[in-house]
Amino acid sequence: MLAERADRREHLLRDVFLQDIYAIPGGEKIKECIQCGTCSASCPTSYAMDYTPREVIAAFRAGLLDRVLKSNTIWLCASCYYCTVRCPSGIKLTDIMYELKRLAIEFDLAQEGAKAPVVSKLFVDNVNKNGRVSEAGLVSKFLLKTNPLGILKMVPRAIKLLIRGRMQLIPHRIEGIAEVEKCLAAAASLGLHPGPSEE
Amino acid sequence: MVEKIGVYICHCGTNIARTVDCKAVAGYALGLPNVVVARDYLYTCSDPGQEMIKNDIRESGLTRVVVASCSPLMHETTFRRAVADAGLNPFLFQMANIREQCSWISENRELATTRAKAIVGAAVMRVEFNEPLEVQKVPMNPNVLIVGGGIAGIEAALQIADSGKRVYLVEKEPTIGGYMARFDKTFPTLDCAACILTPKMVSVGQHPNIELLSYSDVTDFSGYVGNFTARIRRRPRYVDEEKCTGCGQCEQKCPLSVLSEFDCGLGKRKAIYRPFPQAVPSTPVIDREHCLFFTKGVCRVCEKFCPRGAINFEQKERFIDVQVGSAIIATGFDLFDASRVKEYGYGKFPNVITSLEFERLTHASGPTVGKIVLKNGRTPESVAVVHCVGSRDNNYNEYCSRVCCMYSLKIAHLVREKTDAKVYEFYIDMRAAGKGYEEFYKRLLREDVTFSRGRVAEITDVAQNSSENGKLIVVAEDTLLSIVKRIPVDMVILSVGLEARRDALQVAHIFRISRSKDGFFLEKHPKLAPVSTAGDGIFIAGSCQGPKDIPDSVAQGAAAAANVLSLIDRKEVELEPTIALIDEDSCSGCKICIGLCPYNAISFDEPSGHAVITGALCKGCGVCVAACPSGAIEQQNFTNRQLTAEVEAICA
Amino acid sequence: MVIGLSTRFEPKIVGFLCRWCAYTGADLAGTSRIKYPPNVTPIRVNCSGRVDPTFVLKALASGADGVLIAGCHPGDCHYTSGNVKTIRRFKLLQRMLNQFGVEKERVRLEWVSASEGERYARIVESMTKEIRSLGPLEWKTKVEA
Amino acid sequence: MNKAYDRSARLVSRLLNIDLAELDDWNCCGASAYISIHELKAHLLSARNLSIAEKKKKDLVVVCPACFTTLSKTNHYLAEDRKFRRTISTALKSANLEYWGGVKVRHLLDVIVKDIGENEVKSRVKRKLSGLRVAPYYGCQLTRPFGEVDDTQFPMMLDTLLSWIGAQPVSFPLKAKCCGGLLMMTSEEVALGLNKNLLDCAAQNGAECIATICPLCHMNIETYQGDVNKRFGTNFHIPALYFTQLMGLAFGFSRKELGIDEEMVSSRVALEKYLEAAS
Repeated sequence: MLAERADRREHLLRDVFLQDIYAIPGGEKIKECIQCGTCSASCPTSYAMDYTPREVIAAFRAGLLDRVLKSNTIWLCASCYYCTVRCPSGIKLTDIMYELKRLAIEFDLAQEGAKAPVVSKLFVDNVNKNGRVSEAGLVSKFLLKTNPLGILKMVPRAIKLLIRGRMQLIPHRIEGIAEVEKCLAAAASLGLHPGPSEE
Repeated sequence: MVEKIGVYICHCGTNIARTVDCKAVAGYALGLPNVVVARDYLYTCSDPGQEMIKNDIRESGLTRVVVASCSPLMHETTFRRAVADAGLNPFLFQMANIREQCSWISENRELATTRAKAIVGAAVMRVEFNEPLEVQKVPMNPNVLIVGGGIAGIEAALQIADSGKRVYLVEKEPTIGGYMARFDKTFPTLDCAACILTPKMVSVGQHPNIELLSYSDVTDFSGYVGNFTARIRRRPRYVDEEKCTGCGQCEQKCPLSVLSEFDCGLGKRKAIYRPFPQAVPSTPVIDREHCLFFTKGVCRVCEKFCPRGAINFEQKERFIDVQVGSAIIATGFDLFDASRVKEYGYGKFPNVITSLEFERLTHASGPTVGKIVLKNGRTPESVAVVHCVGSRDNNYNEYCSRVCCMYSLKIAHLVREKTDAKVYEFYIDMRAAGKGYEEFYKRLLREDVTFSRGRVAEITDVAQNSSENGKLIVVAEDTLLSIVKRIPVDMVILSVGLEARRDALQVAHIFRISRSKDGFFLEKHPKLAPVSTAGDGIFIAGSCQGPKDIPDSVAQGAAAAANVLSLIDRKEVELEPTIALIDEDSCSGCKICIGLCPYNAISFDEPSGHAVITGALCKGCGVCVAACPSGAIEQQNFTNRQLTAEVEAICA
Repeated sequence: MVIGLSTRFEPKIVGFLCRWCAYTGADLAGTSRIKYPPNVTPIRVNCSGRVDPTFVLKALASGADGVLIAGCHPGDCHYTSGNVKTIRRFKLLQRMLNQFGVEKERVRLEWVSASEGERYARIVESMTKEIRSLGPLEWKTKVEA
Repeated sequence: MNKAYDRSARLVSRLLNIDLAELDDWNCCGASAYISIHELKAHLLSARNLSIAEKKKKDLVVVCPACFTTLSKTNHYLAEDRKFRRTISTALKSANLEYWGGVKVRHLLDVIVKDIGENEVKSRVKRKLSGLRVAPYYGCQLTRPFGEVDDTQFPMMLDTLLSWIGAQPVSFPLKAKCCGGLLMMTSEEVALGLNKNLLDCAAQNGAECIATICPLCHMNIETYQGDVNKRFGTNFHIPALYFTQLMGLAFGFSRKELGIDEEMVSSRVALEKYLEAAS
């Protein structure tokens, strides 16, 4: 039973993953991975990852996507695009990492205590509400959620930044926020995933 | 007379029958005007298939035949011959291609069958207007042009010359020998390249049937199979090949040293030089760019010391025309420019070198007399060999260069043999398909080379700890362990891939050869005609067709030679009679066609006031036919009537 | 008759392919089992320069919805420059078709080398799609009327 | 965005006659943190900005490489993918917006180096930063993934610009490596390590300061320098300055105008001697 359910979820994950990846121009290149490891060795953070970027594709091939989604790998991607520009098969690894992050959030698979999804969600809320990000708001909310004590540690730095005029306390809301809201609502109605090119 | 047409629909096993309803197409054909026989058959090109057609011709008195099967490039000749065997003129046969351009491109049986009917219909309507034609036969000139004096060209030249035919061997460089002359050892046997190559080079130089035209290139190639004319540019050596004995006095006395191209700039040569001591011909050349006489108007030392008076500063570039019946193009390859992979630091880090530079380093008569040393003269304590540089990479060349895995193993072996260095091989996949190759790989595994599976991501000199200080750090994932390794080494050897020569496009234009997507020359058929090209009488051999190792290049050289000799033995060649003809009565004498003909085959006959086509010069492009405002020109087997019939049948 | 086929308009396209490049390229598409719509029926000629504009008009007038002329890339012509002559001729032809009110998408001149099977397939595909959206040519009612 | 960058970029641009007008009511571009929640929405945020710029018939100049990449990516996808184009325009339409793909996205550095050029920049220099050894730091997203601006791994643009204003760009092999800024809040340990590598490399090559082109890199390198020192027992003191601040100095603006004394790793020592020597 359990195995069956896991199997079903893997299928679902795989379907959504492929649909989204193929929607990226050149996304189908993921099929051409030759497992050479250029991505892993180009990655500045792979040493800290549970699975190297190369293994992410290997896991996808082996039908073990959910293992990757639960790992710390995707949250350590710093979007530096080194893997993407060096990949000899033209695979857009960074975009794949973004997609995996989205999947992990959507299917609620992110590791317990992983901070990155929290930041991303706060960031999105912030932007959706104001159209822009307020750094101070973001940081303080983040710390409240993940590490309330950390706020105390941050105070001296924040004060320094404030004194130097480098931090804005009151968030600015853009005038066209209604416009933004309409666009985003329309996007939601158009489906979460852009879907593959037809024809 | 009413024509009797026979139509044969081939199943080609399931190749056609899987997507085309062959029975239905045959049924459809039988309903077409003048079709008296229509059959479908499993393999029409087989003996029984051909017999069936012959029988029908004899017994049903067929006057026209249509076979719907594969591309005419595959079997047109086969069926023409069969038809001729049964007494019908071969040009009364028409082929319809329902495989390559029909059954293989579609999954939809209905659409493919409809399409097949259209194709067959067009052929049936056209064949009605086919006319009996006579194949033109012209004598085959037995002389052969070979372009490129690497191992493939050398092999071809010797095979042909040994059979008593005359060979013109054109080589761009001052000496023949190609890349092989620059290698130290050859894999997997580790025999010395020079030991097996130089005897062949000497044979070429001495062969009475080979005219070696080195330091030369072909600038124009015209004519048709059996009768080509090659224009060859002979660059001035400033040394008389007839007088020179190759004693080498001039080289010794020349006061000016420059970097040697043959040694990849690692060693020096003189301004008058032979690329290497065993060069063939042994006549040196003067490098005009550097020679003090040419640059400053002084010196002439070589002239003074030449015991034979062979130096001639007055030599000029000259052109010669040679008549040949066939040609073999064996122009070889270029090495991938390693500096394009910026993250490998070639050109930036002195001790990152290419595999060819390593060959020169380890070569007994190379710049270091065979010592493997760093730029500072010290012997390396650790060496990394990096596979797939520029190969298997969408950013550069997508294909596998085929030879690098094996030569990389050879490099590892030589380093292990000559130094105490630790050797690392970074590979993606070990490709050791070849006789004795896998065994060679095993041997290297036994020789304690460290193999690391994973492509190198970068080579850097930014140290992260003291063990990396002053070293080149090779960064790669060990994909078998999923660990990213940083390996500090003294020397990195980049196993650069092979690519089409920079001048391949130019050569392709001169010889009218097509090129494949990767820029290499395109063979007529990848499996069945690997050394032929689309142009009759023009063959290719060696790495100009795609990366090859020495055994394969030699095999191709010999194969091309066999093709050429078989052509020559026929004594005459048949030319397609698809030439243009002018109907003198309709010609208005407007002369439009004359300027259009690329072969100067059309002239104007003043007395009669109309244009005349010289059949032997016409190649049958049909440009004049389409251009003639009075419709006075027709192309045999591509008449307006025939083509219009096809158009009408398709559109009906 | 197959139900379903009749609902979608399948354009009829005549293809003039030069034997050295385009025809060989089209063969390669087949050998590589690349799939594309079977709407172009090929006629093999030695050179695209053989294609008399009247063939094109004849095809359109006889019921074709489009015509594809495909030859070697400029500079690659087996007959040195036949395709250059095709270019010139094609420009005149386009002007003429324009006057007749024939959409320019219906008649195309394309270069396909012997190694460009994929390219040939994509050309046929896009051409079929374009003409399908234009609908049938109906020369008799549109042009001759 | 950081005020010092904002102010110095405006000052320098005005002097070079680059007609910069702040995009009316711009919104967040939808960069990395956003795109990892919802890709399409991120592109829509980006598209709204592009649409506003298009209405004004202007190119969109940004000073943040992450914005640059996100906006460029939207442009690329719009050009390459018909379905994507349709989806975006439908969503934009619901807010009475439209975008036809006609806006060029540029980074200010690229505009200054390629459009304004050597002569113009040099002619504005009032005090050459002669001898100031600067590590030119590009970070990731100016040249990756598209590589349209400069080499994806070894860009030279900033080196060139620094030499125009008299400074001496030092060899800086890690110039386009990741600083870890994006991870500072979420994986501090990893981020500090990357930061340390950069500082190490700059120090090894004798840099007196690091020139930056990205607000996030900038913030990371200098605000967390103390944390790096604490964590690794190092003693780095390498101020980071925006390239526009360095230009501004060379063009004769005051430190105050350029917000130079606002940084947490003081640049006073590094700059003093050159400025005094120059004046």
